[in-house]
Amino acid sequence: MTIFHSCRGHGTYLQDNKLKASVAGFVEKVGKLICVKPVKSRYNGEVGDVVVGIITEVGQRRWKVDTYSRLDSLLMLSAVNLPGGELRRRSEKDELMMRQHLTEGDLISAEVQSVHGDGSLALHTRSLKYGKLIQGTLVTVAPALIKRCKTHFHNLECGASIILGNNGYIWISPLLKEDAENQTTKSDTSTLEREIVARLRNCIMALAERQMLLYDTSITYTYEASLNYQVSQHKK
Amino acid sequence: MSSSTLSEGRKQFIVDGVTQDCRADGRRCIDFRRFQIETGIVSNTNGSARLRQYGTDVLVGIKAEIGQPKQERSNTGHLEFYVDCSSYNTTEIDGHIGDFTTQLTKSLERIYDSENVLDLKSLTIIAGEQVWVLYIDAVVLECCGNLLDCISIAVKAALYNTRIPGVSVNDEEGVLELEISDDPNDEKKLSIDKVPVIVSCNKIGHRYVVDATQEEECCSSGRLLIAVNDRNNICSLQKSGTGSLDPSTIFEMIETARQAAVPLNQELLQTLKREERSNNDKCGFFAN
Amino acid sequence: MAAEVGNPVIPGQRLGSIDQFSAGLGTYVRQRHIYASLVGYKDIISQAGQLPKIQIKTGNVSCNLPTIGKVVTAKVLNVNPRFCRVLIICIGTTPLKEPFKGTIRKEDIRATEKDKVDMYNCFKPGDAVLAEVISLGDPRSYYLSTAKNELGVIFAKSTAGHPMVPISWTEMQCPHTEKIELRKVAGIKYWTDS
Amino acid sequence: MRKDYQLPKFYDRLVCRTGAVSQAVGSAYIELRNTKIICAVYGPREVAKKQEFNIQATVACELKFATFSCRRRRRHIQDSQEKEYSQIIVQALQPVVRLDKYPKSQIDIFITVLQNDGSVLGGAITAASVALADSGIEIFDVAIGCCLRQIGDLSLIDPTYLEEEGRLNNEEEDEIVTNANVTIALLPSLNQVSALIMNGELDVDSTQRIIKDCLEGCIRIYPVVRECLTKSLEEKMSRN
Repeated sequence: MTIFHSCRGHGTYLQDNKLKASVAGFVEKVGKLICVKPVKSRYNGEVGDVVVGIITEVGQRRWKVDTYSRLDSLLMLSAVNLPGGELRRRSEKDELMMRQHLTEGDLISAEVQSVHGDGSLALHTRSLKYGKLIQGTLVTVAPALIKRCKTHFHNLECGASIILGNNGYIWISPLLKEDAENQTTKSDTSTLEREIVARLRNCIMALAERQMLLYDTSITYTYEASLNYQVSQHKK
Repeated sequence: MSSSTLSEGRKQFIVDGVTQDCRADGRRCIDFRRFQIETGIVSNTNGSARLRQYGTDVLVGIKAEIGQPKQERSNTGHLEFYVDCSSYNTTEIDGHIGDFTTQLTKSLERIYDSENVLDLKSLTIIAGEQVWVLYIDAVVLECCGNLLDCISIAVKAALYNTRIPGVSVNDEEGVLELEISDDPNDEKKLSIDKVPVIVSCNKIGHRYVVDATQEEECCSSGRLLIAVNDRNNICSLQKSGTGSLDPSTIFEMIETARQAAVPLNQELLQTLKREERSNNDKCGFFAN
Repeated sequence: MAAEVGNPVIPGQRLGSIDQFSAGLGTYVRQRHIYASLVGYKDIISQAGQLPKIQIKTGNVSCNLPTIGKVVTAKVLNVNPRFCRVLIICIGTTPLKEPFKGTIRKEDIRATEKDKVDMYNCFKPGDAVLAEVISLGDPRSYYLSTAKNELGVIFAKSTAGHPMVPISWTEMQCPHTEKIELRKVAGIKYWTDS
Repeated sequence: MRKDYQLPKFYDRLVCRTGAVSQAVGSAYIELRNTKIICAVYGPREVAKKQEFNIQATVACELKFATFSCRRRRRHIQDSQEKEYSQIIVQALQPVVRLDKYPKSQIDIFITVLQNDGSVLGGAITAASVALADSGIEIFDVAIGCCLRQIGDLSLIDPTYLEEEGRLNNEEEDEIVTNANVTIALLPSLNQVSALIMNGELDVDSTQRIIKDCLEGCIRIYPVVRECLTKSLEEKMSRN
């Protein structure tokens, strides 16, 4: 591909003025920009993406969050709603209370606030729908399989709520009780709800294995298709 | 899976699931996951087997070599085990990979410890001097919990697939000389009807589950490895994990493992026989 | 068969039930009963208004760890503009068999004008410091603070090598060379009653 | 072969003493007929290699056979059997120590087998928990370890090396006799099993019988350990 009328995007490199692909994937041409989008790769986030992350380290006024991207993302203490919901400057006491709020291994849903120079993401959870995830299971799929759509929080009518993180982490949990605004109390899920969550988990894994695009309608159709099998007979 | 430590909320969700007898992937407490097994897929071994379960992938190769017998058991052959899991090095066992390998290797050795598991006497060539030594090596490619069960099943399949060449001993004027014949029809097979299979029960909350996934193993307080052979005898027991078990739970676990092992052993034998008869072309590593 | 008062008990021995006693030092509660968790003598302290407390009197000193709120003595290892590393050598008055690492952050040195603190005028490597544990900190070290008047440097050597005498809560003087060095000195309370 | 096959009424084979290593925080010396084991406990001290923040204490154990302790000389570096024994002892003592009392710290247990004449694992577990009790580290219960060897229908508590490895001398080569070794660590007052190792082929109900016998053995050892600990307490109190 001669160089003079196009410019280089992601996934390509220049060699004796010929543009060559450096990853295996689909070529995307936007105006003069040519880039190659790999099929299976780590998540490189854009501002505004909804992601599900796992806290890996509690540091000085910030948490390190694993979002299946090349570098761990950062969640600043200033980018989090304080437990009481008050809005004030973060004092030193908050710093010491960080571990009470979020510790290693905790799961959070967050939004990408900005992308740093080296590609690592800054997250924020400053809205009521984001925060700590308590009751439910996590499924990891390739980030490319998650279809970008308007909302990534779905309450499926089969009785479970799903968060499709753009970074390939999908959180399935029983329907949030209306009153528990953010679920800190330990609500006991009934067996029926638990079976729905398990069935959903198996459906998503089956879809992901066949490299099918994941969005709420594709998942609901698979769920209905799986209804005539007993949950415990699933392949997984 | 990404991080090794589960958060309290997710552990509680799994423990509640087990008490309601509906686990994270829908299975009941005594359900196994399906696995596929293939034998004879690595050419220059005397016997090999590969076992694939969702998330777990183990390859076992057995090579027979002629060597000196051990001092205390001079007239029988012996087995050497090694489990190599360098390729599966997730975060939770980094750093102390050595201990993990020792633990697996020693657990395997313990099952084959008593003489009447395998007919080791048939492995002797010249009593006291030359015996067959079976090097049994397992390579763990991928693991999603329940590793020892998969390894023990794969080892049993590989032993079934093992062919040991016949050896003729001729001694010209006192010099013993071994001559290994390579025509296939006078090879020896090993009888594996007394070879046990490990069933591990993990104690989660107040109940215990069979064939636990990686997350379930993270929130299990104690684990009992029970080796059961075709004659429903217990060949070895080992409690591992950082919690403690009630004696009554231990007896219950042994009983469940014995019942669970019966269909497991039979199904394994049938698939091995079926595969041996059909000996169609092996799809090997291409089937995903 | 709860053990009577005064006779020796070993860990795991039942001491009493929860509704007659409350659990004290060296005991734990399991299924409404109090059990011993140390080797020692069982003794009961009656408390005004509450249930009498069972505790274990042990022979040797019970091993302790830097816990939040305890005052510790530490030796300064190295100093840098943001924090200084110390080695905790004894907790309260009991020396430790093995030291623990600690860190005093810049904002934990003084209660007043926190940002105008210059670390090099507060501590020098080799000083002995009295500090209070404020958090378990990160995996590498505990977080300490000297933000109270009675906390700070209690022993320092001058560049000439002689132990110095404090003349104010920020200056210490070497008796031989009369050179004044800046330190964050522990308050007068410590000097008078030592 | 030993005459006293059954469980002796009064258990007199185990002798133990605390305070064997002076600079250790807690230490114990155990003699099980001819098996001699010494154990030292250090800690709670700083964790050597720092990974992630650990709100609980970690227990580490290192068991080593002295090179001269067995029939055949052992090498200096830890071989796989010693590593395995160390792991089993860590798993046996982890549920016993009150880990939340000592955050971010490590408790090191060093065990050296001076003379090996059978049932080493059982003796090592008892030695380690006596040393822990002596060290003033809070523990829920004193773990008692006990080995049992089953040959045919004989069950021998705390077998010697000969009995552990050997066979009945009148047993012909090919006659298959059930012989099994089992080692159990019991927490007597919590009535929980914190370590269980068995090898050798047995059917289910004789497995249960063997485990019950071995638990019975642990219960017999408990009073000896209690008496040793109280004696060492009185010595300590009389000293200071």
